[in-house]
Amino acid sequence: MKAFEVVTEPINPQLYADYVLRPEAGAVTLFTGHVREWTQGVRTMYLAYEAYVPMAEKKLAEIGREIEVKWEGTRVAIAHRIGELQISDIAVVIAVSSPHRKTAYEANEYAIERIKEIVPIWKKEIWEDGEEWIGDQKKKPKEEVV
Amino acid sequence: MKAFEVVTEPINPQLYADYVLRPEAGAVTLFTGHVREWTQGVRTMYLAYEAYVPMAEKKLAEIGREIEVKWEGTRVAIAHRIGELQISDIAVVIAVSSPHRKTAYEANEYAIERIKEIVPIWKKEIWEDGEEWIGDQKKKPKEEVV
Amino acid sequence: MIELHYFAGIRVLTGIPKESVNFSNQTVEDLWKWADEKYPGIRNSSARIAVNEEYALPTDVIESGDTVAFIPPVSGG
Amino acid sequence: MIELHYFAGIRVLTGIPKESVNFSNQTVEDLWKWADEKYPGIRNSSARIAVNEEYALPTDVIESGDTVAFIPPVSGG
Repeated sequence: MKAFEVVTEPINPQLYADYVLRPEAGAVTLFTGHVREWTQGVRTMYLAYEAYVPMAEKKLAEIGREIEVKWEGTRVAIAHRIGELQISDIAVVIAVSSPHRKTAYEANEYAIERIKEIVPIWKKEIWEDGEEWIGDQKKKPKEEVV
Repeated sequence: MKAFEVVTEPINPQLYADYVLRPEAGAVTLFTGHVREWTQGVRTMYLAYEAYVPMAEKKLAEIGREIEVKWEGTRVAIAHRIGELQISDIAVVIAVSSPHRKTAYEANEYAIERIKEIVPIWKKEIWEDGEEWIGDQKKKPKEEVV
Repeated sequence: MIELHYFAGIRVLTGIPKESVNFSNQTVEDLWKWADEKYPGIRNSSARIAVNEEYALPTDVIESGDTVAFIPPVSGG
Repeated sequence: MIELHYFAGIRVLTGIPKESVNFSNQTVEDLWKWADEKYPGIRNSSARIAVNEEYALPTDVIESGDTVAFIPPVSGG
């Protein structure tokens, strides 16, 4: 594994938690983002993620550096999976260790917000009756929603 | 495993993350509290945790119910280990799943704060030159600190 | 008879983890007085009392058969 | 020559994932104009342009050999 990576195989979150653990760490937060079946009344069949892989890994590492500067003593690892993901599959894992717990929560939440801002990864939702690449506009096939 | 338990063996955090995962869950936060080597310049050799086990498990379950009422759609599992723990060992694991990520972070942090308020579990720190049960007072053997 | 449990720093103070004592139809406040006489300083320890695994108020009544625990400030996590 | 990469919704619009085009010593703004002529609507897609894996400003100059990517609004996580 790399500390900041885009992968195509199922994610084992424990690897990333283990990576960030150190004797100085009193707290580790591990966030996993999963494919959710229902979003605003629309049933997702599965998701397809695509990435601009080299840039995405660079941006993930950049987020890690931002965090390690912003919150002293933290250590970060992030992985995002691409390809077809089924309901409950892990799309993203963020592991943060810190001497103290408050920082571990804050820094972890910061990471997911930044991922959603700057990392070139895209999600396509596939419903029973259509599909769409999801971006800022968050369009949904309104007429087709049951 | 039980969703709210006090254990004596090493904690496998993944069990608790798996327990809370559901098709409705878009986010799972997993917090692990670890034995930290250094606290305010004092080196910890190891920790010993003691619990009033039946009441502790009852209070952990109560925290879980508080969360599931406060944040709709969440599911919670918590375990705390007792006995002698070495540096980096997991003392506590908190898993929270939620449809949305913000709630998963908030509810998880709420759980650890509540554990520190109401769950009858005590930590004894063992340093090179002494030991003490830690409570509100947070005393340290000042003269002996190098 | 009631069963008394002592934990952590309180157990260090009492020297024993538990004991059975004759006590019934008296309040938590009464138990504190009894305990502070037997174990001087226990009342100043910031401990709370739990009756049958629930934190109790000073006015709560303890019945024969109850399990009572002295809960020093907790420090889990 | 520069290499252009198209992703997600932008790739649906262009119909191809990448192409090489003759382009050098011109700005990102110039590339936008060229692209919008070839792929009408691409400019209104809220995409950003990255040059050599870094988000670029409209005034940044693109050199021969650069790798350029059209980055529609990201939706990872």
